[in-house]
Amino acid sequence: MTENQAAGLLEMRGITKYFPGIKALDQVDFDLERGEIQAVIGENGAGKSTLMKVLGGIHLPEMGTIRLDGREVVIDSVQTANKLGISFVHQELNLSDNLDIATNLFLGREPRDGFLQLIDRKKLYRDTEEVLQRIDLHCSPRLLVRDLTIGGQQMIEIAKALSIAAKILIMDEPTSSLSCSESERLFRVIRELRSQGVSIIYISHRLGEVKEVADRATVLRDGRVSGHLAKEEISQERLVKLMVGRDIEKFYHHEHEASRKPVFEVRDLVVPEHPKERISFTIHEGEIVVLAGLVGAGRTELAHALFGIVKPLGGQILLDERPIRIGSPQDAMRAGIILVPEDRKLHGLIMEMSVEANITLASLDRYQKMKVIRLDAARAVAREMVGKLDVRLRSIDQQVESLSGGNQQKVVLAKWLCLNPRVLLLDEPTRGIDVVAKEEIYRLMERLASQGVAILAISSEMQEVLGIGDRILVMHEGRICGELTKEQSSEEAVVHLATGGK
Amino acid sequence: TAQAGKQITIAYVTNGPYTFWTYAHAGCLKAEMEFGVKVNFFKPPSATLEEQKRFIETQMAKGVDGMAISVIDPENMTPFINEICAKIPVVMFDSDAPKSNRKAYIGMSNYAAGRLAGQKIKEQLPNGGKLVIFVGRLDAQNAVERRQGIIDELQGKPYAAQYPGKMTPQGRVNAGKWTILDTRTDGGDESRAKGNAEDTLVKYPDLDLMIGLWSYNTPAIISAVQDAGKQGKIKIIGFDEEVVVLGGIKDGYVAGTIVQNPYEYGRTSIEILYKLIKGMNAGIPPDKLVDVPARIITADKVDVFMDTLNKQLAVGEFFEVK
Amino acid sequence: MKRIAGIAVLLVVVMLITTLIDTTFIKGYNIMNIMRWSGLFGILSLGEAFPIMTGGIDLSVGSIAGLVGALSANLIRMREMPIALALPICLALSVLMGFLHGLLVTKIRMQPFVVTLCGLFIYRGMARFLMQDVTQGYGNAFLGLKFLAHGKVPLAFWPAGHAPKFIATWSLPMPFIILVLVGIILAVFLNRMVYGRYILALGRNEQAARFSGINTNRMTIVAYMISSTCAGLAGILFSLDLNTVQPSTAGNMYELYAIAGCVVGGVSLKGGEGNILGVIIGTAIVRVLYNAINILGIATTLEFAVVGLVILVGVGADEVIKSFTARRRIAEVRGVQAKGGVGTSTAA
Amino acid sequence: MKRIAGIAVLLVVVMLITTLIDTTFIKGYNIMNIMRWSGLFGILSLGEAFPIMTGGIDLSVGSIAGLVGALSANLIRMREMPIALALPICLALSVLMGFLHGLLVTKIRMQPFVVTLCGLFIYRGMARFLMQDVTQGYGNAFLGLKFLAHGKVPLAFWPAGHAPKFIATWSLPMPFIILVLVGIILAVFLNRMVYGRYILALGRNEQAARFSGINTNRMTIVAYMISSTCAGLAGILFSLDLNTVQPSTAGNMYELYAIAGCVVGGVSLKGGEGNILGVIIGTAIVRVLYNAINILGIATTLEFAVVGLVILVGVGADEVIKSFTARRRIAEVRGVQAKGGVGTSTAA
Ligand SMILES: Nc1ncnc2c1ncn2[C@@H]1O[C@H](COP(=O)(O)OP(=O)(O)OP(=O)(O)O)[C@@H](O)[C@H]1O
Ligand SMILES: Nc1ncnc2c1ncn2[C@@H]1O[C@H](COP(=O)(O)OP(=O)(O)OP(=O)(O)O)[C@@H](O)[C@H]1O
Ligand SMILES: [Mg+2]
Ligand SMILES: [Mg+2]
Repeated sequence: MTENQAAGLLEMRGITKYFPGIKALDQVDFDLERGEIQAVIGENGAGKSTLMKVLGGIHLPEMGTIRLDGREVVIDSVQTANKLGISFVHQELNLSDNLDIATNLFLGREPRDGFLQLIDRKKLYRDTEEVLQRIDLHCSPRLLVRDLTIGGQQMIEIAKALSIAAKILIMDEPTSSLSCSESERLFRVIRELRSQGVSIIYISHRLGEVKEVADRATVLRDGRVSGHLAKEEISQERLVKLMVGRDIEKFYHHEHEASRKPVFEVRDLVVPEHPKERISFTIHEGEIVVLAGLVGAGRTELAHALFGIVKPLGGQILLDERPIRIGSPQDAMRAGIILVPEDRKLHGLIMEMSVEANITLASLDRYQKMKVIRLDAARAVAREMVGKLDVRLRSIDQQVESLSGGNQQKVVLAKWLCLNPRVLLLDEPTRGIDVVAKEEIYRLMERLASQGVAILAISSEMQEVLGIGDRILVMHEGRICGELTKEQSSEEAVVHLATGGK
Repeated sequence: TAQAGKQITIAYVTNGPYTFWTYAHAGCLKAEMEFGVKVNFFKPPSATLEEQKRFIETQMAKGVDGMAISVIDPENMTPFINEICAKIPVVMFDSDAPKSNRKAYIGMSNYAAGRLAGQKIKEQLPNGGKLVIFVGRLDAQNAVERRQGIIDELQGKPYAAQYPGKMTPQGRVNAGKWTILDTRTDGGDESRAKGNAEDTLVKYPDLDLMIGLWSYNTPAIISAVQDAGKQGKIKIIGFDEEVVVLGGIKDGYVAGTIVQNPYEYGRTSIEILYKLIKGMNAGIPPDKLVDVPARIITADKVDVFMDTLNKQLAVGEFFEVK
Repeated sequence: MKRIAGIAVLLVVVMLITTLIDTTFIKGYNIMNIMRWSGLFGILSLGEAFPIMTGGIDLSVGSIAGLVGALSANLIRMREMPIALALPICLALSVLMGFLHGLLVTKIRMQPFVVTLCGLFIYRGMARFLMQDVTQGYGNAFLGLKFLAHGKVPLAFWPAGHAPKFIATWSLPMPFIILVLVGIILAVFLNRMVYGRYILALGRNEQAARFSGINTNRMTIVAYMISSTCAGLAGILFSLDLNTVQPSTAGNMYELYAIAGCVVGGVSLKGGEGNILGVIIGTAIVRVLYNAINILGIATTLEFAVVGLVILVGVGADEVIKSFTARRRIAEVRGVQAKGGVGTSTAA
Repeated sequence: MKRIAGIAVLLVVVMLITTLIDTTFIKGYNIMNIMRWSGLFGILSLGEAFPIMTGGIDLSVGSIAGLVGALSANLIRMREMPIALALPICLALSVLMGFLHGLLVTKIRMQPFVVTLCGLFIYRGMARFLMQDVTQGYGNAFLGLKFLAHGKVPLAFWPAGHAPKFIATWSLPMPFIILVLVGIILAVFLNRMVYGRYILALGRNEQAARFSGINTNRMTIVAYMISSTCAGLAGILFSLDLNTVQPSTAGNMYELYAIAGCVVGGVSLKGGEGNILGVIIGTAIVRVLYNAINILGIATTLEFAVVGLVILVGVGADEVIKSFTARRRIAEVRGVQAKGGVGTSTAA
């Protein structure tokens, strides 16, 4: 694995990183050349983010050297990394949402002038507009970041990284909340950057993307490099084989019969963000319906309304053909409606609590007697779910915070899937999850469906949209503007509807 | 000076939110009725100078005709007080600023009250003994004066009516036969006051006498002594007219309490100011000191005393002393 | 658990040092006093812990203790209300205040700091206004009621003067026993019942707790009610123990002591973390310190400085130790690896 | 901006009501007094705003004001140190205290509440110990120095008694002028220089700020230094104005007033939000309230209750209004989005 490269831009050698109780990186070598897009691939918890954080000055490795332009460097802080020309889009969002877009974009490198080094606001907002133009974002640079959806915020993060004239641009799952059209915009820009000589490290679990943009791929497994693939060699099968060490047969198979018995019906629902639109749809017993759309189409909002997080302004919800009132998540859960939220950091997990406490939090009522928790029962369920979803961890008492992003997402799923719902609402359920685990999750969804659960899955990943549903609903600006059966569905059809085409 | 017909308004400014001032308030109300004046009565909620000053300023803005003040820091506040004296007649009560241009001082100095307590200590411990002083804060003028009065009396310094202005440092003080082992402060916190009393009982098993300088100190001492089962073995002297203390005097385990006469502080201050404003003879002695003597209440006087208190309080709508 | 061990060590060290300098410290009477004070302040701290665990704070506990303490004395002695009526009224008032705080925090979404800061001012004003600044107390009567604050328990079962010597010097003061009872109830609530988890969860991440179907508003309100109820209870006990309640000062700064007890006891002010035993030990440390200062005859002027410094060093050391153990665990892993042990470490 | 308009309205309303009931309120002398107090407390609040904006808090400002105020009087009067030496020493000490707080918060990662709570205790103890509980003051001398606290500015340029009448009744007190100067400096720092943005950014999301290459530790330390320096400055001015510093009480509870000023002025205790003008108006509201209570002759026993209640209602109303305007903002944002922009929403 350690071929002697000629004058590469970056050489990382023998990087070893420990976390309390775990060795996250084990003698990893990594090379990057000028003007290439290199993908880093691996299962959840393989060490991709850790490796990048070492490069980005967030973690100091216990062992190993980093050479940049042939010179050995010690990257001991984010500032150092910035000075060396390394910029970073993190897997998790890192914005100060109380400030506006422009301030966030240029935080730490504001244009200043004059004797007092005051901020040159005019230039700041002008520059911001330019940057936003570049990735086709048309919004005011004065918008507060908290007014953006997750997808929007992710675009801002990306814009920020792109606007830094960097030598190396690290992107850790930049597209996990983006739909295909936003992803396309991103690819266009990074190709442009590559032609300007910028080197890009690209981490993603969407293997299709990897094939599309990457010039080369490095695969990590259990903290070690398990192989490199040149552009021509990149294929889903080979990547997966290197990731997990064995062949995986089949993806996105979906063959079961949904009955025609309506379980969950939404009639003329009005959500506060789009007070002019009325939303109606039905999900039948055992049916998996996918809700597709662009970032900000209003899918999350709809899911929140159905789960009682936000109060709808009007409309009716029927469960098993009887109208029900959902004023709060408790109401929803009592009725058997469950939402797996999109934002795991904000809505899904209590980061500082243990895996066990997180998994059992929503279902605690089942393991209690007179409100006293039966700990053994709770722990048993947590263990079972961890096994079922293949969450990689040391113990169920570990803090969720110390899991890798994908494994955190699995905990989110575990938390709600142990509830035996009647209606399951999933908002971007596989965000950040590796291909192999995704497969497991699809199986689980199918199993639930075959038990009669009605499932509504929100997804932005085209393959998923096309692969898992019996039916596809497409949303655009708060309205369900189209419905596609499995037979009608195609990438073009979905994109056409999602962008508002009639 | 007030025009005829307009009601005379007088500001009465005390130094803290203590029960003590309730009696002064009653005295003021009495004087209100007697002289047909209006009294703006003020107790600084947290006994700080800032609050006192703020109130005085607002009263000046409102244009009162006279003012009575129990000054928190006599020395440093003198310039400020003189600014007021330049505009309206001012008297002091309870705590004096002798160098200011005030028209009169009503009361007996806390220093003299301290001397009185010192005499009582001598009487209780004729053969000498060890005692500890308890007080809220030692940077409060009345605490400094009372404590100094006790020390000077025990050390046999010649009598003076006013605080001579030198404070004996904290810690152990020797005074002939008597030893003041320590002065413990509690910052105005009753629970600390009791804790201090308890801990002192532990630290000095051979203690003879405990004396509390602020009103809540003596109840705290009584409570601690009772808990330790040392009633009667340790002599207690207090200041002010707390109910528990008066009860203790009745029951015989408190030797006595030194009381001032806040009711008269109130009534007399208003009377003098009223007369000054009206241009009448206020009967102020040449040395400007209007004596309202402090007394020591002992078992023989306690019933009469409680009776008087209740009569005084009957003026306003205050709680009865039970 | 390590956390508790840490502060238990701190407590023992402070006690040991004091004893070595002056042995009167461990006299039965002194220890009993410390236990009584720990009982009184401990109840305050235990209550305070709950709003803090929800990520909030309760600055009003001192004022509530003052108001309720003054009121109970006032009702019972001045207004001659039967005890069986007066105490429930006082406690109900305490519960109500917490309920209001909780409502403002959850429904109007006001910040807990603001709500309870205003509470601090308002209840102090109420106490002063209702009592007309007149000191309240129970006089020399109501010995039965005062047993709650003064009673010493094993001693109470012997006819006067007949208790064995060791019990006479070591018996348990009632406030401590009440603290232990309150502690046990709250520990079950926090550690064994679902509510404890709900409170800890919402303290870390309220949104996530809400998405988990927890009625976060209700749990938050409950936390403030626990706090104010404990404050009221402590207020009554304080008034019985001290027998003088100055409406203007009673309970002043007690919120700071309550918070200090929590902080030393390992309750994180960020919310979501805390345990009952730690809070009790934390309170005891502060009380022992105050006692030690008196026993050792340290100038009272230095009192605050000593207490502040010990808390600072105690909590700071804990912080340092925490980051130390994290590093040690890394070292351990490296040790295992070096010995050629487990090759990989990510597997479940 | 809307926020400021809101509290400005509150301020005007309180002033108007008071004036309607009793016109002495708007007498020049009274207004000037209010301005002087607003100046003194406003400096405290302005400093306090910075730690709060970083998501922390500074509970020690009252004790610092007390300690530094006592020390300056002590050095200048008792120890007869030249003013030009004593004042810099006092200010340097203030800066140092903030620096220490910042260090403990950033390097040891202690919680700001704990660090500054301990500071509250320690500095109080230091003040009492260093002064031996003896009240400090400047006596009748040092009139030049006292000009800083007592001076009335346009008046100072006329020979005694010759100032035009309107100036004589309306001139500006020095503390207010100092407040305005400090306010301008801090406003430039907060709004026009990069540091303000850094503080606001890290107050909301420290990690994000750090990942943006901001030295978050340094900015946090600076925030605590601003706070303690303002507290020290205010302490000196307080001591000059009151001319009496009781080491055990001077500055007690001022941290609460400082925080109240910030909160009313729209500084969020969650961090990341705040503006200078708001804080000044917020402080002024509290001061006007205290003044109005006296002017209107409301029982002083009720003082605290009134202040608490008005703050509660003011902040509560603001919260309610905010949730209204938030909904309006969504509508505006929707407008932008309709033009085909990036996804937008409101945080729940
Ligand atoms: N702060 C931390 N403390 C302890 N362990 C950590 C920490 N961060 C990461 N780890 C562990 O290090 C290992 C590698 O994690 P890393 O985040 O690098 O994985 P990843 O390849 O990025 O996975 P994913 O695709 O899920 O994001 C995991 O086992 C994780 O649990
Ligand atoms: N950062 C955030 N904080 C809180 N809520 C958020 C955030 N981001 C998104 N939301 C939620 O998402 C909803 C709006 O998302 P919307 O439904 O418009 O987009 P979407 O179609 O799900 O697209 P996206 O993929 O960007 O989430 C809001 O109602 C809000 O509750
Ligand atoms: Mg990762
Ligand atoms: Mg979404």
